[in-house]
Amino acid sequence: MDFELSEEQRLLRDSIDRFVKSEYPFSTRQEIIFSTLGYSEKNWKLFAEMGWLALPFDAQYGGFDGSPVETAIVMEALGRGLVLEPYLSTVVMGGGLLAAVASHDQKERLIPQIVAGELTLAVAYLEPQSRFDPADVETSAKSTADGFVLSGHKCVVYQGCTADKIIVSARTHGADRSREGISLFILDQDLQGVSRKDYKTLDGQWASDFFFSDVNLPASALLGQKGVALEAIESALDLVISAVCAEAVGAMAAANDITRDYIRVREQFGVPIGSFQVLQHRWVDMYMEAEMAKSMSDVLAMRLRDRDEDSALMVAATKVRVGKAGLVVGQGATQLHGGVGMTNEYAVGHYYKRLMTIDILFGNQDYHCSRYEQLEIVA
Amino acid sequence: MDFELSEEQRLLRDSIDRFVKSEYPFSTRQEIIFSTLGYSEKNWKLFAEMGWLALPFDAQYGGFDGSPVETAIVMEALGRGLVLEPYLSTVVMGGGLLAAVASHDQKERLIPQIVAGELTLAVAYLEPQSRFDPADVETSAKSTADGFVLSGHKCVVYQGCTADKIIVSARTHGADRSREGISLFILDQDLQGVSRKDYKTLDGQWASDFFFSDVNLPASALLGQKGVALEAIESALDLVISAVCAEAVGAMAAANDITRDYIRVREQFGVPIGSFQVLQHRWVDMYMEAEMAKSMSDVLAMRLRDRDEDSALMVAATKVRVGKAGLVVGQGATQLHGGVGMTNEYAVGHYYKRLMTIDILFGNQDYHCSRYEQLEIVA
Amino acid sequence: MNLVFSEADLAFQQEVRNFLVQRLPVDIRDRCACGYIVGNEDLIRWQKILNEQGWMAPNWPVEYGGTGWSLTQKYIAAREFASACAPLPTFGITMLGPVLIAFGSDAQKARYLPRILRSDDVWCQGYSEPGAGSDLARLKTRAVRDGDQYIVNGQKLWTSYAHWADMMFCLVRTDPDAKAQDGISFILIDMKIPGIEIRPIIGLDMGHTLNEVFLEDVRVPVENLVGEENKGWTYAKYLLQKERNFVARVAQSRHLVARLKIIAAEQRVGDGHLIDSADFKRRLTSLEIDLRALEYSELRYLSRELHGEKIGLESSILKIKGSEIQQGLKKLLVESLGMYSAPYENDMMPIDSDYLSIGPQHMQGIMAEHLYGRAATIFGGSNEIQRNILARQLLR
Amino acid sequence: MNLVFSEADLAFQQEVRNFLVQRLPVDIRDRCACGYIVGNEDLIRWQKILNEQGWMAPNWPVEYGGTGWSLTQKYIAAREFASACAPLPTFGITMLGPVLIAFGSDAQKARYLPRILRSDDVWCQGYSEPGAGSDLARLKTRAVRDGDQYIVNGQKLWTSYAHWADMMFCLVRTDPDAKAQDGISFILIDMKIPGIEIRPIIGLDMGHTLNEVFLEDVRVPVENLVGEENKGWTYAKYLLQKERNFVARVAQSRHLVARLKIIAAEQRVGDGHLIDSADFKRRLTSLEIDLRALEYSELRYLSRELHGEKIGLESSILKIKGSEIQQGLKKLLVESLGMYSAPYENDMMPIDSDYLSIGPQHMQGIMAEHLYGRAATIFGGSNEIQRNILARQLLR
Repeated sequence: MDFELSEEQRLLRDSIDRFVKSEYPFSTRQEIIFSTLGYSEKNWKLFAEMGWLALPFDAQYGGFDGSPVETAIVMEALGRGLVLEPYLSTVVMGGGLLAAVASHDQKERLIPQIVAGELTLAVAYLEPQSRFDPADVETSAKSTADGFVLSGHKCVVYQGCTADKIIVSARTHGADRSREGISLFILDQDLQGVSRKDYKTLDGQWASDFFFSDVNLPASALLGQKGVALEAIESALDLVISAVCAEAVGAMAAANDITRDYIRVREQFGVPIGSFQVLQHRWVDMYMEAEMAKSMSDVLAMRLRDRDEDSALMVAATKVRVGKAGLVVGQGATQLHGGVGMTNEYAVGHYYKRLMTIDILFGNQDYHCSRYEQLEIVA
Repeated sequence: MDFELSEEQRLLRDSIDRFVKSEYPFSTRQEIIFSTLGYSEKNWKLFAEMGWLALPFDAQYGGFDGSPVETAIVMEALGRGLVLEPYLSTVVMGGGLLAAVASHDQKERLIPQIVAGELTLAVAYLEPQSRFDPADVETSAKSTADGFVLSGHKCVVYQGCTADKIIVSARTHGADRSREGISLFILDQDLQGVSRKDYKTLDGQWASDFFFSDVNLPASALLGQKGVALEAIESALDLVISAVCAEAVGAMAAANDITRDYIRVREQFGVPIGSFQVLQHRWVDMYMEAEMAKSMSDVLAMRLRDRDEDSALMVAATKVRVGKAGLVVGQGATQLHGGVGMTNEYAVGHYYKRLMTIDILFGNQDYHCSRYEQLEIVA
Repeated sequence: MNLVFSEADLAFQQEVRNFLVQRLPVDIRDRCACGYIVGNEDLIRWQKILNEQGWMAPNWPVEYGGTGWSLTQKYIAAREFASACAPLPTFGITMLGPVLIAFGSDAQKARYLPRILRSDDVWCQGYSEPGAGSDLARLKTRAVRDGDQYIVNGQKLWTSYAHWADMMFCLVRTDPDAKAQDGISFILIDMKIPGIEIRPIIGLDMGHTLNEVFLEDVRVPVENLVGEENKGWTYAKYLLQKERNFVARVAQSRHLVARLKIIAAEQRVGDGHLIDSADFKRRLTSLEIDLRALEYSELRYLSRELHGEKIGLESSILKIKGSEIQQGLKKLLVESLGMYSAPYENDMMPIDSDYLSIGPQHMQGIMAEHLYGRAATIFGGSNEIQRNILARQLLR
Repeated sequence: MNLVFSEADLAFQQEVRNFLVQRLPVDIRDRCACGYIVGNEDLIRWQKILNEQGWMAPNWPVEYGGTGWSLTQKYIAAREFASACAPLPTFGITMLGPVLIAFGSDAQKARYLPRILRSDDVWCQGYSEPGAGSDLARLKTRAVRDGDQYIVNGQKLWTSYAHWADMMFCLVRTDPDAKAQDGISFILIDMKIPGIEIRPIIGLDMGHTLNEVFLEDVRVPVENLVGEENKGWTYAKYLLQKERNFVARVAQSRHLVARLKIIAAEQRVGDGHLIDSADFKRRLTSLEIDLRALEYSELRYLSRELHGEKIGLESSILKIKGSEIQQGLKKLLVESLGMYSAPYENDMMPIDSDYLSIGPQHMQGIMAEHLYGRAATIFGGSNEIQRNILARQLLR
């Protein structure tokens, strides 16, 4: 039983910490957020050079055979700097889906491109009516002589407008919300019949709604086997949840540090506001929440790596606990900053907005509490 | 629109306040609690002399035609002293049921006895399986040639062992939990087939479980009409809930006062503990909760008096809000007292125990939240 | 004890309702209903309608253009205005007017009050400074007498709507040697005078309501001093009192509850809808019940005022409980949208003009209001400060 | 990073489990499982079994009768003991032993340690006084040197189990002129000496665990001084550190969760059972998830200790979160009983001996435990004090 990092893991964490420290001061981040892509291509190339994009993939496709533990280490470190580069959508989620369902040939073609920093991905798996349920797929892909015809509406696809390729879930057979008959397709942005509405999100990233109107797809667009993708989507989501929870843990640590530093120096009534007991206790509560979140996130990564039978419950429990902690920390951090916390010009509010977003992404507390309860009944 | 008391109402409140102040210091209350009856017969006689026992009843039966507002005034003042005399069970609940269902003859016989302080009552309306639902009646009363045969088990009947007569709900027809077929009977303790298990309750009062084993009742034991008592029980419960919420409001005010006085003088680390901001804010939160409870309780009493169409929702809402406030105040008061709050020798803990009990009696927060939700759908 | 309003008051209520139905412009109402900020021109359009009706300044005495309403009528009117999603009255009406009426010179009253009523001047409030937020006694902006002028130098912070304002009422330090609260004066500054620079502060909600105001050698005529020099603190405290009226925001919260129920009935969850989720419904029920307690407390305190009692602590209680309920409701609103709470309208980004058509229609403004609403526990005296006030008075 | 215990540790865990299944008396287990306090004689019966096994004092060094277990083994053993509902170790083991071992004379160690192991002496702790609760530096009990004796006068408060105790380890003031923490000594008092009077304090739960202890001219031989005179504060702090071990109470909370599920499945509500109530279940789920976070935090901190880090703050965090979770669970337990949470067993009342057979069997002890558990946020350093400690260290 050991929660400490290995020497290799520590080096990995330190290298990202160094990157965040030198390349991601808040002012730089503000510039990146207002750039066209919303992230820095230069940074993305650096990620590739550092090998971070290769981490979770099989060695045979150019990866480093990293486990969810290594992904969590990366994401926690990125979370401290609120890093905007699309690691989550491309490497963890897109890459996770490819690893789970794509054929050997597809992997051999696509994964090395990700590793080289030449391919970014976005995953379109939710629809306006589906809320957070990946099985609630009404987008349809009908078989034709030489492929499929795709029609439907996918919503709030993070990085939808910046990604080179989109992975889309669609129903090839089965009734709405049936667990059978869901397939995954990979497609380019410029196909006939694909339209898109782009917008910024709460946390300052790009996302899109996609409208597919009788889009002709070649047979090769199908990832892996037809109609059996749901389990792969779910296990990719498990990895994504672990990653995004680790990111939240990093963001909470940073928000707590920023807040601690602020209340130590900010004066009201002639004394630092950090000398008021009520504010001290509120900060202590934020700190304790971050501690609880960190423990959950660490254990989840290990459980997923070990394919422990408790993993499914642990995914739901962690998303709930980390989501709750994130809101306590984010709200507390802005509140303790007073007026400054309510402005866009100061870092702390951005941590709050990202933590609030993470609480929603991939299922909010209500959704995962329900999942936990259902899984417990089954268990 | 006016929340202030009339001159008459103020005199009523002041007279009870004076009684509490002179007759109910904590040490006296401790003696009363350990007496056989668990309340003082001398006090009960005084209640009768003061006319308090006559308040809610019709003038034609010797009452003063008081409304739920006057009952609330009495109960709030009694609540401040945690008064143990069975006003709630005899006057409000027992009396309320008589007023609602009994025949003119029965009222003429029984109510003057209550008014004179010669008759105490207890109401047995719940059963082990019924939780808080007064329609969930399995106790049966089968018609015979000259009356009824009563069988069943009634639980947690406050004042069950001290009351002169018991009012019992029983099913004369209809299926379990049907709203039809529930009747009320009034009976003496010493009938053949009645057995009882007595115990003290959390808040230091006496309660009993009753076991009826083929008890022969005369026809005259039936209160009012057969099979139609549920609505009367429910409207009596509305009055009881208003009364007990007012009692809680009084108890909260006293608990907050006691706590304020304690934290002003109790010293730790060389200063009064009331100078610590966290304790100050906690007390302020208790105070605000008591304010919210007071507003709800006042409005409920007026709504019931005016038979406003919002009454039903208001009963449920008030029980929930007052219950919650009572726990915040009770827990806070004991916590702010530190070790002293955890002993039986100090008043504050007894306020907590009564407030905790009130949160449970006649339906806890969960039960009344559900009721509120159902009533809202209907409305 | 009696919960019913008099026939006359009920008739008044109907009159207010009728006016609002007939005269409140639908576009303005809809912006308010979404929680969006109403633009300056729209606000003035509405105020001119109000002024025509003679209802611009219910809180002013009749001789200065007030309505002469009773306390109860003021309560009823405020409730109806809020229920109808009318814009809130602005600083000139709520804050400056009462101070001028109480402490201003005849000339000041004659000049400024009618201009406020006619919406000729939009006013902003120059109180907070860097280092003097909740603690106004520490403000540093200096006003030095130079003949018949003050020369003002300093910086104001969190100045709402300074970018729309014609005038600012402002606290400045006129005696630097006086202790904390002393030595502060209350002056009126024309925002068009040279030396004033306004820099926008973009909020967490990406909206622009707040500003920094820099004052460099700004020359203000001495006739713009309100009351006596160095007595500004007294007037400001008087104002802070006024600011706390109608802090419970019951009608606004009722509106949020109604909105929540519509959304929750539409949002699909599995086979059913969000409103069928027992957990969601329970959290909503709990807030609805809290809201009842708040509303009845407001009424109870109004009854105290009607009986001639002074209201002080009660405002702090209503503010704390009211803002906590609003935040709870806004949190539920955000939650109700599911993934569609992530897209965020943002007037600083190069986005499609029809951007807001993404997602269900009812999502409009929710996240903005949630973010803006986080400030409800901070501005106007943070809830921590309010609790300090209560503790000081109740535990002393 | 690795969550799995070694083969050796798992084998050890099995050994502990086997021992508990075979040797923990069922009647004692059942009392603990209900949350009732275990009587002194039962406690001694169990301790003799433990001592026979050599497991009486896992926290002592081997040379004094400790088990020689590794940190991980201690953690595993504590978890298994708690899961099996074994009584907690008493003051002699947890608190006095470590102090004697660290600071006691050879004679004291030789005399008292074996007697503790054999349960010859039951110890109580004489720290708190009226006016010196969380703030021990203000204690007033005086010990005046008179030849080879101290004459002790004063009063101790909240003295748990003084009525069962043979001996008390006690903080007394030996130098009245010294400042606050200085001038305090740590002495051992035989409870049978004349001049000691014990008065019971009946708790909110109507139970008797606490006492007042009055000391009047109590003569204590100087050889009962531990360590140096006036250095008692140092030893007490050392003890307070030890007291915080295993404060998370994860296994006990797990037990409460299991109990709750059984009760909620039995309690009828309308057509179904309490466990079908979405709201009830959601509150339980939320606590279960909190409990996971607590358990993994305990493991994570254990891992830190295994890597040689000192643990301090972590104990405060575990205590705060652990006690809050316990209180949440106990509140749900009370709620689950419905009306049957009102009847309350009470050993001071003239009640039927079979009184407890009222209501469902599973209600036993729940309210008592709830009431007793309210103290969890007070004793051993209130949660407010714990937060102060955290703030002092983390925000300095």
